[in-house]
Amino acid sequence: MLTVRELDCFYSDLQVLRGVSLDVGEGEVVALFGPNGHGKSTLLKAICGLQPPKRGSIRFKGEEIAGLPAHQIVERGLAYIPEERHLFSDMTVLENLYLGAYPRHARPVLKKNLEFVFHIFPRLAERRHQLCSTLSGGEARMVAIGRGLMSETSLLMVDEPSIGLSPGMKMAVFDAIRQIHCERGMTILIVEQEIQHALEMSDRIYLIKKGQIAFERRREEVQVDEIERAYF
Amino acid sequence: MFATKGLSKSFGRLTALLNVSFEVEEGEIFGIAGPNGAGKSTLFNVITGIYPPSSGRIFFRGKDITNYKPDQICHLGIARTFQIPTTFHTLSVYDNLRVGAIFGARRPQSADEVLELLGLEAVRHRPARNLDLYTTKLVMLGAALATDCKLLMLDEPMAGLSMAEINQFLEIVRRINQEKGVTIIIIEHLLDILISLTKRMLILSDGQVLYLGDSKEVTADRRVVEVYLGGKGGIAHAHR
Amino acid sequence: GGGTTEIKVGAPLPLTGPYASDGEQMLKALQMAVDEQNAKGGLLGRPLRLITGDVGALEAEKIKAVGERLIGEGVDVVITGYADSGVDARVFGEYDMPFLHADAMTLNTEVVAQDPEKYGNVFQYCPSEVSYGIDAAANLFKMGEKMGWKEPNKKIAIVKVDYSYNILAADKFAELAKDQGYEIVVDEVTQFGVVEWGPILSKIDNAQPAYVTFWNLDPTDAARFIVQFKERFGEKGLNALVFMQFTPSIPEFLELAGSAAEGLLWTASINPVGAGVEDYKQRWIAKYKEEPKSIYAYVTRDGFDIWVTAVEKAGCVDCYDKVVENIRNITYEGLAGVHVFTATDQQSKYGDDFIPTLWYQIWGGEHLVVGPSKYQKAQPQMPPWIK
Amino acid sequence: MENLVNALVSGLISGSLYATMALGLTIIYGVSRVFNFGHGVIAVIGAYITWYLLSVFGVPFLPATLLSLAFMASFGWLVYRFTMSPLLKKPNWEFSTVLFMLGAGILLENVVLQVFGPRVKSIPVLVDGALKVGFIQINWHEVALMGIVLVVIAALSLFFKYTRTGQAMRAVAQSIPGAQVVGINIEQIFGLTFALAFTVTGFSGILLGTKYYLNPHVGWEWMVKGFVIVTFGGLGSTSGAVVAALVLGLVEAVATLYFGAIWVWPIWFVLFLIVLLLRPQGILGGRT
Amino acid sequence: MKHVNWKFALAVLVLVFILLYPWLGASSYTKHLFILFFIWSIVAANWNLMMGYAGINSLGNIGFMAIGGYTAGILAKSLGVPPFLTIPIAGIVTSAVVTLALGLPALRLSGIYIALLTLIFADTLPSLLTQTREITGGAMGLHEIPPFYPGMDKTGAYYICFVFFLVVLFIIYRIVHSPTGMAFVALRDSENFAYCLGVNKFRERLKVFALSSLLTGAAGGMYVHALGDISPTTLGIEPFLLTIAMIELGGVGTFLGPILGAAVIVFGNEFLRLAGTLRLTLLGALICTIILFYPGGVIQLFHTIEHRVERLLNRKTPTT
Ligand SMILES: Nc1ncnc2c1ncn2[C@@H]1O[C@H](COP(=O)(O)OP(=O)(O)OP(=O)(O)O)[C@@H](O)[C@H]1O
Ligand SMILES: Nc1ncnc2c1ncn2[C@@H]1O[C@H](COP(=O)(O)OP(=O)(O)OP(=O)(O)O)[C@@H](O)[C@H]1O
Ligand SMILES: [Mg+2]
Ligand SMILES: [Mg+2]
Repeated sequence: MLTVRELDCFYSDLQVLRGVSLDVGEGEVVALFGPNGHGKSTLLKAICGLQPPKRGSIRFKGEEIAGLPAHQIVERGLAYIPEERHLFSDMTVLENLYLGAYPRHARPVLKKNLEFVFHIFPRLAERRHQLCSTLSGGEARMVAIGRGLMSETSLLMVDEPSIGLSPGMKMAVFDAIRQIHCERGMTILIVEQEIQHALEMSDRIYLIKKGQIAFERRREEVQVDEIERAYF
Repeated sequence: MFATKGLSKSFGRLTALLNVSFEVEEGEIFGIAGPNGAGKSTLFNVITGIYPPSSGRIFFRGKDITNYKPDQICHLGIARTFQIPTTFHTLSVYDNLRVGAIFGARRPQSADEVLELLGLEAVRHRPARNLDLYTTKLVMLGAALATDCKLLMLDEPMAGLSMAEINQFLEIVRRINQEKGVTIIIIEHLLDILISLTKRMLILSDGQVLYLGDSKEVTADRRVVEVYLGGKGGIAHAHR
Repeated sequence: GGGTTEIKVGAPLPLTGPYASDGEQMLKALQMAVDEQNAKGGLLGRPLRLITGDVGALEAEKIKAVGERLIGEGVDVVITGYADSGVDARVFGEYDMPFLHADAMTLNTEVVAQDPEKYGNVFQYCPSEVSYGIDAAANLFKMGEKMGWKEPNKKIAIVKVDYSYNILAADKFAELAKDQGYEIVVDEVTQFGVVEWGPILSKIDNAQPAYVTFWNLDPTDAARFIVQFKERFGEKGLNALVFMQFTPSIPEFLELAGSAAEGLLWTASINPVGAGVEDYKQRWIAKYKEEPKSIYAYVTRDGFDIWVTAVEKAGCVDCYDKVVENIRNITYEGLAGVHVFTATDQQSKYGDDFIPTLWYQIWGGEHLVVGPSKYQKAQPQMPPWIK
Repeated sequence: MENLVNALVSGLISGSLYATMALGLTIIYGVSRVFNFGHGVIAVIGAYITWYLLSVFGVPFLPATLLSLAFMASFGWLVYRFTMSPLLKKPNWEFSTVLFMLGAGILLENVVLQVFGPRVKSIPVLVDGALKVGFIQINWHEVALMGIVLVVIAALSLFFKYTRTGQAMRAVAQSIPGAQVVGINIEQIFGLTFALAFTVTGFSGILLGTKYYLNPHVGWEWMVKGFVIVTFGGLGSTSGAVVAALVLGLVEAVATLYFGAIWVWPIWFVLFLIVLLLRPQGILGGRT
Repeated sequence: MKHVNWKFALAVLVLVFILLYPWLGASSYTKHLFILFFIWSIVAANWNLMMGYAGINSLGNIGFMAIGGYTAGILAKSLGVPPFLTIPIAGIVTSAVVTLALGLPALRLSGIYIALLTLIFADTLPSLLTQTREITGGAMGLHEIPPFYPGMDKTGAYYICFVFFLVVLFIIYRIVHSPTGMAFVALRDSENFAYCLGVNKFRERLKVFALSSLLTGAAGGMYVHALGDISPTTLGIEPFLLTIAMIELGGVGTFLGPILGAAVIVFGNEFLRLAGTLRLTLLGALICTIILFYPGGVIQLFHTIEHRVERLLNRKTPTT
């Protein structure tokens, strides 16, 4: 479904990704690990068009999408839940969620998705009319995830969804991701520091280091400590 | 050395804090945890003067500091970090620390001391904008520390860090506490880490005190397990 | 002198900003004057060249800068319609070449009176604004009789803008009117750009004066005033004459005010009354394919011609003392009347035999001359709001 | 009493016209954080074009207005596409865009001066006659203006609240990456915003042109009043802008009546000082 | 190291040129323009200190200048106070009036409201001038204000303004490179964090506000003594827009920016006077063009040149 080849990414003069190649198959859950600051988020941003790559190819459902503006990529059915959340801070929770369903294909199923989001995050249902700028850290994270889930996509990229969530809530989020994967067959690419959880739900993992893919494994072939050791 | 008495804060109809009282001893590391939206960050914001409390009092070293402004509170010796990693991104790392040193401590050399303590010399001249998460958090901590604070309040300092980084960070927190004698209040969702770091902790839920006492016994409290850790995973999943 | 080197004519003009419409007319008048003179073989055989500088919204700073530049260019005379804010007389008075302006401002003539030695080269080829006040006090109260209207009381309303051209005239009028036993019941100072006259009209309504006088150079303000006046009093009536200083002579006034201005009285102290006016107008139309649009299309030419006459008489251009002396003693019949400069402050004398102040009343979208008798074409009538 | 009431009525009318001035300014500022110094001049252009169609080609009022609004929309889109869009992508955009619009304001003002000449113009009133209620007298024209203003304001706030495009405009204003992530076409939305703002501004120019007269320079004054109202009412709050406009209109009228026209600005200043010290977020702006 | 040297050399060269210019065949006209440039760049630099560095969105600085100008003018003209006293008094009066009436209340508000309040404040001044026509001359303003010393010529005024220009720039340089300067950057990046680190935004801003209005008021004093006139037209829209253009055209929040901007606008505007009715059209077009190609302002053009020069220098001496 997603094929990334020889990707190079820069922040002005600073090269962050060096020849990254990665595949995500239809219906797969792929986890992306790596130490902080080594380019995981940059890779996701490059894929969804927020940080256009300098070189390399990104094919999504067989089409080249590298260099396309973000909204065209989203319209093709690829959603990204950013680590930085990027909420619309002076709009209510509900308005944020509605905007999550901005792409045309998401609108017919808006109601259903909204119910699903409120089902995972009952807190948001309580706070639907609160402005996002006044939410707590964890609540804001929930809105970001919820907004991503509203977009009715075939490939969901999640960047560190568990940051700032309480233990119980973390579980709920991972359960929800598992659920949309199983029930709707959604393909998932997840970046996570909580290696254990991410590992449990994924089919394959990549480890990125210094902007390069250090290794790629099937879940069965890898242990948590191996990944942790690879961070050094 | 630090205490709140009956602290409450409401935003319109929403009560974010209700009658929260606790004390922190000199030299202690004190933990705070609780579900999302329980009011932890609000508690910090009220203590450091960003929001005025709706009612209740705050005491620091015997002095009533309720309704002090953030800069006054800083000058009394309370410093804090933020849940969302915050630095002065157009300033260099060193200048970030200097802000704390000059305006908080009124003692420029404290910036150099902190730089050394946190091992930030290597990135001294880098602009704070493009640092990785861990270093960003260190710079934020450093700026707070450079104010020569007696009480340091950390809001989820370890969120988003890898295991290795968490361990390094814990090391630093302990050193600050022991070598510099700084009292620390720390908010964290990683409960087992909090348990290993602190002697006592406070669990907030819906703005109210759910648990206040010995850290070791917190997991034995049924209500904490129920409200905070969530039925499904239990403590085993709270953190590996 | 002699030879064929150019004579430079300096002209500081308001080419941009709020006075640009007058500035444009001044520029055209001067350009036509220079062209016609050159077509006649120049002045004393030398070609003329016009050098202009834009003084924008008449800021002192700009006039000074333009002045410095014109002087730097070595101009032999400076002529403008107006470039005033109380500085141009001072700027060019520093030098010896003649400076001719039609600012119509005491501010620019009193310096000449105070220091004739230094400012002897400064001439105002029109009367100062106070002449309006003097003239209005002498004639306004007689207008009613001519219409067969009797003033119901001795109350006067004055609405003036904070600009010395208007303030000094209005204050002079007030002073002289009081001497005649009139009472000022409304005395409003505004700034330019008033859009709502309602509250001031209310004050007038309360006071019920017999004369409403309006002193504001801005045609937009004046048009709004009379339109809103008409709205307020058109049907319910006000037993008063309405008078304006000069502004209706600006063509936009009538365009904007339309029928609301019917019956309005106004005066101008410079008017195209000279013998050559019709011929001049035809030459203008031939050159510019449009009619002259404001009084400055005519009067600026007088400034130029006065200088030319003086130079020709002197027989040289840069013998400034001689030229200035000639101007001082000139009697020149121009487009605005007969220019004779006063000895004290070197402004054109006003009066029926010199530069006459004309009384107009607006009827049928036309400005009809209703006084003084020497120029009168029509009889003044009672305005429609007098019931 | 009679005077006071009449003053209040005229205050209401000028207030509602100032409010239209405020609208275009908020739209652009709200979405792109660009303070549009060219605002007044844009209003003037809209009015001049209508005037031109009316008086030179004799086009009737309604089609003339529609044509000039269509022109303004394309003009806004072009300005965005060829100047703002590249500038907004550069690092210094906060300043460069503001300065660009300032330069453009000076440029366009003088282009208007060159094209239409310095003379004052006026757009004919929409309807003749006056409405009389007791001793109060209002022109039908002004009643019509107030009605139009209210409709426009209501339509705009509904647009921003309930339509997809309106929501997208607000979203872009608050977080560009966030908007990109949910699939909003930033360029298109910005372009539409400028087109909309220019249209609304042009329209307010036409309305103002029917009551007050037009000259190439009058835009700055309109802009200052618009700016005062936008901020006083609380940025981005349409209802705040309306209330502020009415308050200012009324204060202006009453101040002129009792103190003289010259005291309007000083009184405004004191009024602002008091209001802003009591409510630092403007009259209605900001939520708790 | 090297680049410091050539930039320094260039700066010195420019200053020496300005110093010697009156002896290098300057006409009275060009000296006049330089005087305007000195004064307006001071006004612009102080405005930039407020807006670009301290984040105080003031729109009233021309008003501050006018207050200073009128104070000095009235003192010198009606009371015969000598100019070396009127200028500091003008600064102090301006600073006191403006800080008390405007700074204390406005600086507690957020940015856009400061803009609003300062704008209205400046718009209030013409009304006040009208009300006090006996002393201020109303709409016609004050004229024949005594020069710096009796019998002053353009060269004298030139040097006095030049010295003033240098002194003010030095003061601004010092402020920008002081802890106060750092505090403003910190506040801009994250206000709450700075607050919690002991930065008192209000106090820091008030300091700059008071100082910068003092210098602007003094510049107003210089203006009236150098030119001899002041009137409400100084508060008009064109000077206002052009001064904003100076700051932004040069490069907001940079030290040299407003000076470069003032140079472009003052000399450019004068040069364009040759274009008559097209003057402002061309000036507007000039501003737009510069900003389209150099969005960072004229200072960006300078940096581009700097890079070129440096590359050139490096190529010649490839060591180090
Ligand atoms: N906008 C930016 N400008 C310049 N450099 C950046 C920018 N964003 C990120 N970087 C740098 O790029 C590198 C990779 O960043 P990235 O966010 O992709 O890392 P990451 O692996 O996702 O780390 P984390 O776990 O902290 O999110 C880092 O060293 C960071 O400093
Ligand atoms: N300014 C505000 N206005 C309204 N509600 C607010 C405001 N700030 C916080 N709240 C609400 O108060 C509650 C407590 O928020 P707080 O940020 O203290 O939570 P927290 O315990 O830090 O949670 P987290 O772990 O998610 O960071 C939340 O429900 C939040 O939505
Ligand atoms: Mg990341
Ligand atoms: Mg929190």
